Amino acid sequence: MEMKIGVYICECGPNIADKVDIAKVINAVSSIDGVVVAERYKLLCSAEGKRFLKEEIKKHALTHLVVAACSPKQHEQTFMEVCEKAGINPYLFQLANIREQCAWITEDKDEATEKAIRLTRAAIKRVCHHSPLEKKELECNTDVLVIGGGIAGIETSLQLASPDRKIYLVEKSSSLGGLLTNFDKTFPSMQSGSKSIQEKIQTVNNNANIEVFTNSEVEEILGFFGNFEVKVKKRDEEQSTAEFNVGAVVLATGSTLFDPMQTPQYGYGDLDNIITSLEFENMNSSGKITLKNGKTPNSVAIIHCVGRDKTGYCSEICCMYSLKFVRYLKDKISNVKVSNFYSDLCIPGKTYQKFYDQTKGKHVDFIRSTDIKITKNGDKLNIEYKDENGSKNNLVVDMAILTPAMEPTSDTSRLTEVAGVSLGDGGFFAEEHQKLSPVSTTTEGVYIAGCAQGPKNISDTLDQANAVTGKILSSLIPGRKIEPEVKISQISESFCIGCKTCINVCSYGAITFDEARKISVVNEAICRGCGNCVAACPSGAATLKHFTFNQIYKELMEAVQ
Amino acid sequence: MTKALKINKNSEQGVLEVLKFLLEKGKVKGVFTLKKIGKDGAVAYSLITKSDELKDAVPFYPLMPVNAGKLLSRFTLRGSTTDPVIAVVRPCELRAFIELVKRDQGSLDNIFFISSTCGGVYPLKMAADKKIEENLSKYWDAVSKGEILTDLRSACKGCEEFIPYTSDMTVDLIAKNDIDKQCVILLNNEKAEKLVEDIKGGFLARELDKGKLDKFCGKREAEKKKLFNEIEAKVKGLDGFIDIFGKCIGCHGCSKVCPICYCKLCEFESPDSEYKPSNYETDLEKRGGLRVPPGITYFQIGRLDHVTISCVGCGACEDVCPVDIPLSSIYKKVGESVQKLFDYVPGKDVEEEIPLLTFEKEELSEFED
Amino acid sequence: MAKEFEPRIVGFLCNWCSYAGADLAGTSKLKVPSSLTPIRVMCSSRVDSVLVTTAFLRGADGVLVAGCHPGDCHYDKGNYYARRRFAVLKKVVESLGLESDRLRLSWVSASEGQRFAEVVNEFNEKIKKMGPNPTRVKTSL
Amino acid sequence: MSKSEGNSKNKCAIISSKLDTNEVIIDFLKKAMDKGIFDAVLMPLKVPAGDSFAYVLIKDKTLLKDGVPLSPIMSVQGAKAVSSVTRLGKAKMKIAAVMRPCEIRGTNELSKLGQTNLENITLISMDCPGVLPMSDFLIDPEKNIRIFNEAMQKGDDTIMRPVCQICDKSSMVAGDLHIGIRGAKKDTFFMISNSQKGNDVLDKLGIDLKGDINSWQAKVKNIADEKHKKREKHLKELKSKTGGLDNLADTFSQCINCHNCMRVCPVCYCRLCYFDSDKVKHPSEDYLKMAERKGSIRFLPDTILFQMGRMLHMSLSCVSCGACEDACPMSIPVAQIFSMIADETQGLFDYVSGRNIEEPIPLITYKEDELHDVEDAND
Amino acid sequence: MNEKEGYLDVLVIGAGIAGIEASSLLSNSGRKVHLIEKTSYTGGNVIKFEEVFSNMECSTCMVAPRQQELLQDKNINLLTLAEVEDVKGSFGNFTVKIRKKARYVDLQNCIGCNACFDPCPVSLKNEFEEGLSERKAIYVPCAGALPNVPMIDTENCIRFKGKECKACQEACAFEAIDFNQKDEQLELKIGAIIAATGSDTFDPKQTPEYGYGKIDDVYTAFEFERLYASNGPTEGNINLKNGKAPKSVAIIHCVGRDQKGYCSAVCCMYSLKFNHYLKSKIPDIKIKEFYTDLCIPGKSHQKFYEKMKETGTDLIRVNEIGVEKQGQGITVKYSVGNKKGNLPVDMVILATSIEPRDDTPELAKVLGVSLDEYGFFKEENPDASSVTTSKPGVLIAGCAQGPKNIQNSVSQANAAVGKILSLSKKR
Repeated sequence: MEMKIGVYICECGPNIADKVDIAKVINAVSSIDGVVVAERYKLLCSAEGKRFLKEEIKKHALTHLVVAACSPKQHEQTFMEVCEKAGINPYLFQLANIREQCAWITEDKDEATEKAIRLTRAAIKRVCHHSPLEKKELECNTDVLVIGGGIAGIETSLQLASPDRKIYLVEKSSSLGGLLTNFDKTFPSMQSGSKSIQEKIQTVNNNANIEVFTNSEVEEILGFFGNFEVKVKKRDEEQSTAEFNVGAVVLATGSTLFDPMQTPQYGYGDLDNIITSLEFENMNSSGKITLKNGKTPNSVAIIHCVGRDKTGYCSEICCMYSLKFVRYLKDKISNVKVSNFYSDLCIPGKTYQKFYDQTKGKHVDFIRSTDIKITKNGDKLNIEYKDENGSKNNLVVDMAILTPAMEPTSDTSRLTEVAGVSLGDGGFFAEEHQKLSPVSTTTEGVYIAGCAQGPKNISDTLDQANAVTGKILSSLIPGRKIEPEVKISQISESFCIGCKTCINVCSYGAITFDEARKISVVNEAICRGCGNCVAACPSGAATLKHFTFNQIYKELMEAVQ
Repeated sequence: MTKALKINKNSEQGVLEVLKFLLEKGKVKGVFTLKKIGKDGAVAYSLITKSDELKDAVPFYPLMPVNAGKLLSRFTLRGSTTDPVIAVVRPCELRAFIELVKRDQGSLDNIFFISSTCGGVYPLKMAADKKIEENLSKYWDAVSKGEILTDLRSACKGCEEFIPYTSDMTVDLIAKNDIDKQCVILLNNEKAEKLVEDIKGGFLARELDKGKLDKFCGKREAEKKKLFNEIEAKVKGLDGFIDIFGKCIGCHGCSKVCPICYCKLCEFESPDSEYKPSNYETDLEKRGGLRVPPGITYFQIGRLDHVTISCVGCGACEDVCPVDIPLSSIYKKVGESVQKLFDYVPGKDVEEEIPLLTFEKEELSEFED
Repeated sequence: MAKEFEPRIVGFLCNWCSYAGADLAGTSKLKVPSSLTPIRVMCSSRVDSVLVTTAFLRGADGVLVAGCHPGDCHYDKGNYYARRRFAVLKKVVESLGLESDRLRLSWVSASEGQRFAEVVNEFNEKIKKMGPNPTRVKTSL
Repeated sequence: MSKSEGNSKNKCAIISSKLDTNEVIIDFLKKAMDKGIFDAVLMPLKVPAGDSFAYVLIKDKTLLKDGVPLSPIMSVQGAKAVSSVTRLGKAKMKIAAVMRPCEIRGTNELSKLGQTNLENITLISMDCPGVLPMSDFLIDPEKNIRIFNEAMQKGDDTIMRPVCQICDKSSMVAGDLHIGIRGAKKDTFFMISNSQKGNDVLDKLGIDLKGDINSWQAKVKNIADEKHKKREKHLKELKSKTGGLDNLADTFSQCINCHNCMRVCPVCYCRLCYFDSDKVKHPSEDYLKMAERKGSIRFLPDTILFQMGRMLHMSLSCVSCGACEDACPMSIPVAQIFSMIADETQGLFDYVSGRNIEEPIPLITYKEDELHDVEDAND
Repeated sequence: MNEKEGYLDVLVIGAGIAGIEASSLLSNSGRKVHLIEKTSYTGGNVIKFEEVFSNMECSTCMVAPRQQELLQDKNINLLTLAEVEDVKGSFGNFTVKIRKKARYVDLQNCIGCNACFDPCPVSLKNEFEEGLSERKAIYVPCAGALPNVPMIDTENCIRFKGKECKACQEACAFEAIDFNQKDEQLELKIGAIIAATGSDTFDPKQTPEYGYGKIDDVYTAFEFERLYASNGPTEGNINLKNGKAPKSVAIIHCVGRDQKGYCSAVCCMYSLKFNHYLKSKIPDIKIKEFYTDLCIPGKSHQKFYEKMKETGTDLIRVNEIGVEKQGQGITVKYSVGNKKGNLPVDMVILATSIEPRDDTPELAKVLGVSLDEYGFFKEENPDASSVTTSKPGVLIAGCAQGPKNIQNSVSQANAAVGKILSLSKKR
């Protein structure tokens, strides 16, 4: 069918009309092949303007539309909608930005006019090579795989589970609950931690829409957002694997503690009565805080920031739970003396300082210190340290509690492979965007929640669990199809030689390799249309829809003339 | 009698004058011809739009950097120009272009053709060695005498199709003893006459000198026989074939420059022709040893099969072969035998169908048992 | 001589940062030389070195590739690849003794309307000093 | 970066033999085949007509004797041979590929690009004396084979191809095994292993790696340095000869766009070259416009674009093997020019193509903090 | 509590980053969202930043696309210059009364050409630019504000003070300016409410020891943000009042912490960010940071801190600190332990605490939720998810709930949406 291009130049009131000699522009473009009409209009984005365009398209039976007006950021969508209403494919349209990037920035009217002509010509030449693009729709599975049965995983499962959404909750260990099961109380309200988690575990077990796999590991995740295929290996008496499909995956594998054996200066492991925070939580939960010899400690040192210089980040919650420990001790041992050895007190947020203010006081010291070393002193412990002014000092105590940094769990890096996500700072899962997408990853449909994303307190962990819920419930909706990006890359089967260059540069794992045919294949559901692979492909086998070589080349040639 | 234009300058200058006239009078928008470029005196086909650029043009330079038919196909592949263009080409180049047009790889619209009775060209090697200039006078001398230079490309030495079929203008060169003083251009149709009607210069009625040219053709035929005999001596059965292509390094340069090889992606470079690992296993079992990369004979035979029906014998393939395989003789020989079957002369007439795209009920009985 | 040399500069602008920055220069009514013709691409990593070379050999007096600042890429890390490709391009051009100064890579964010104007002005001035790209007239490329 | 760096870590065995290098290599291969270490061997053989050499995949041991590892010409770049055998999947049999160092580096590049599968391939190289220019050789193959062998004995590279004369990586060990002659005492050779694969082969043959490699390394270094000096001088001259738009255009003015250079290039692995694709085919009107702007254009235009485009696409992987120059019907010094460009672009990333199969090709990776000098470069 | 048979529309209060993210996410889920914003523009505080820690990303590049989507989103009904006046009913069945102030500029007709600014005779300090630059009575807060449509500030417009002025109207080619616009009262039927009204910063005038307001070149954090902003009053040039570039700067942390009684969580990081700002503009500048406790929690922040230290930043821990004018210059007087110190500097930047917006109490009253002792919205349970309040169907997100960085604000915004959606999914 022969090409009929309509070119319309918006006066944008005085904004373009005063700066650009529109008559000249019309004159310069009307003779171009395919242009059947070139006209001006006072304000094309106005209601009348849109109506006018629609009628014009019908009147001249236009096949392509070019508008020279403002920035595509302003009204590309507006005019594409006009096209759609007028019955031509919205991608057979091109907008020449002769306002923001011409009329408004050019002093001399002739120059502005000349540039406007260039831009409009370029748009016309480009539109000749546009091809109609259609929205795609993909069926999707709305079930969800949650990896990790800690508080984050449990909360996510509970929030997501519903009759039309099954949740598969996979836990590596033999029971749900994670670290929280060890906690007697949680800060700042000092409510019972273990109790609250036990209740949640109960509701999980009673929820018909949640299938729990304990002693299990996710072996394989194939596919993409809305259509993942999952293999789970169960490590019960007889090895077995379960296979199922889900639409989204949540990584809630939590965190573990830094191993104080790596920091011998604290004497952990070779001296008695030096215990980690987790060991102390257990001891406290057991109801009695005692020394190796069964006696009750009269003086306790809490060493902050153990391993921080190794991990290279502040674990955020150690200061607070150290304060909680002071409360534990005070509750159980009336006149115990507690000394906190810390470097900086990190108690961010509105509620913590009060907790601190109420905790400090008689027999509770906060000693700003560095170069801490713990040695034996009879059946007591000698804490050597440098104080704020750099002078050496020491303190003798009965017991020392180490607060080790929080680290990603051991199988984190394995899961990055399985789930196709990347590791970020500190070896935790990397978020898609540090600020705007803290619970998404660069792999669409794979989310992260809780300490697997970074050290955080329970409240923030639960927030993330709910955030993931929000993400999933707003994108994976029963009965609704997924609409992937339209302007995506394509790879020509006949020209691809299989060097995988494109696969290597893709940020989204949107390109897979067809081993049988030895060629790369773009997954339309994942591609976001940046075009990186296109520029990377040496044989030009890859093209980006709506930003094809020809479309850009034509624009280019006009720019060069 | 055909109307002819006579200009009292040497043939090349005469043609240049016509081209100059056409450009300046705006009768054509562009001139497609050989031109000296760069300080090294390299000669390449050029598209000229300003008459002063003609000063470096050398329409009949005895070199064929690329078969112009292939270039004209690239020029018109995406549609012909709105304004006319004139091209100065050799008979084999013109025939190649016609063959390509038959395959929708180009268009004849808005192109005029000047061709000539062709004395052949020197091998590219001579250009690479920058030795052509010193051999120019020798060349024109031979042309005017109607003799065949020994150091011409073999393809040219044995070429009997040195008279263009469908050119609008034909420059009489071969065996014309005054080409250095006088340029005679036969105007083969009204288009041509119209084009040059108001040029200053004498018009006369003239035909090509049949007698002289037949004599010249005789010499060429003899040369051809010689070449064919040499090849026959070499190519004895499969072994001979393998021997002669033993040197082949599989660069496929021959197909890249062949005007008739117009495919976007050559079948022999397509995924289907790739040798699978299993092929290696089995072949190795059979033979004990296998040349790698394989498929050289396969490629050559396949190419012969694909192109010889339209092979114009331009010799470009032999010219670019880095290992001096006598390709042109082989293709010419096979081509001739194939084309004889349908007494088909490639590129003679654009209306004439490619034999393989048509058939007659009663034919080729000799191939039936 | 006739009117002074008006360069032809091609500007590949990434949709998310640099194109927005250019728009902001507009909304802020800054003065930007008209010699630059913007070409919008989704990401600086779409800019194909061969395309830039084509522009260069077809007579563009300058080619500007502009994208998000490193670390800000809308597509995670496209601009890092863009930078590598540009480095190779620039090196090739330079090694061939061609005027690699006619090629420029700049990071311009969406809030840097001012900076965009400066970049273009500066580049434009430089190109003016260099004069027209000789590839414009070379007949044997 | 020292040019022989790739060799520093190597272990070696010293084997004594009266045979010449070719024979020693073949003898070694034969033993290895007898022991079943290799099922087949890929190496150059003289073609039936005797006027050239071609890579042959040999399973029948009796054919080994016709092998010429150090053939006087490079008819096909070995990397292309390995690729054609393994591109579509690893070879089922264990193959020893005997090639020159630059061919092995090409092979490594191709495997980074998914064009070779080296799982069952053992790459064996030798100190390379260079090869003759194809065109010279063809004038009189018989005679030139002799001349080459003599030159090789003398270690005289003046008759070799220009790129070979300035090759400073002629002993770079990038494969699994390397047979060294440089710095060796009479009737001895160095058998150098560069990988676990290499170690295993020698182990199975009962060759232990206790030899002293110093004299080889010293000699190699000394040759490399010498050639490197030559190289820098030569490339400097070349740069001044071809540098700048006019010289560049003149250098390629003879180019006839046959693309032979690309077709024989080991690292031009594309099925369809960007510059043979529709991307470079334009409407006649566009060509005419181009011509009108300049008064005249050569046709086809974009010769320089093709050459530069190829530099952009493959100079990072260029191994300076010289195949392109050999195949150029117009004798354009294309290999020397590409070699020059390769030094520059690879230098950007301290990359040496094919040196180490673990090194990723620079364009498929990046560093967050690098190359700031190309950002906003003014003057 | 079952929202099923109730209304599905959601009311989001505040078009800062939290409000934007919550609205977009809800819209994706197919919900209709009424997003009401007190000011004339979207983006809240985040669009005042040039770069955001810890990767020093360009803030506008980060947020502008989200703002654009918001404006073009058919599910989102953005009401600027609007405030909630009354809320009745319960989860799933709220009836909300909204007062929408007249903008006097028609959002449809205005094309954002800014032609109306110049002719306006009134000129006064621009609050958005922390008073560092001037604006007219008809204005947009800054170039690139979205929606890019000015408003008329009736407090200062002389026409609204009875004078006969139509300068702006005459300058407008699009009949966009309509002096007859009236404030509107809207009533909406709403299923759930998210309060994301953000926060303010502590006014250092309450702490005279820092000399703010009395001594030139003592700036608050936000003032300094705008000084550095490339779309700000100085186009990003950091200058002293006398136009010269500062050679030395003191950044004082925890300004107002004692008064507020909590750590504002982000000041240490943004102070380090300021380091980066200063160094990038004035490489050889001397910077001293005075802090009490360095609070840089989380996996990404210490890295940045160390990078800043490498650039030669000097951090001094102090117990007491004050700023005094001495001659032309400024002197920072401080004490570390028992040692005392004096430091003459050209410029002082005060890292001011984050505090609730002053209208939070009224809004809390209207919404029927309680405030905590600091005046932020009170979450249901400080040990559990922080987005639910004591009142079902009313959720909170972002700094309205307490000081936090962008990442946590967005997490909360998503979480609030998660709560709403999951509750309406059940049974």
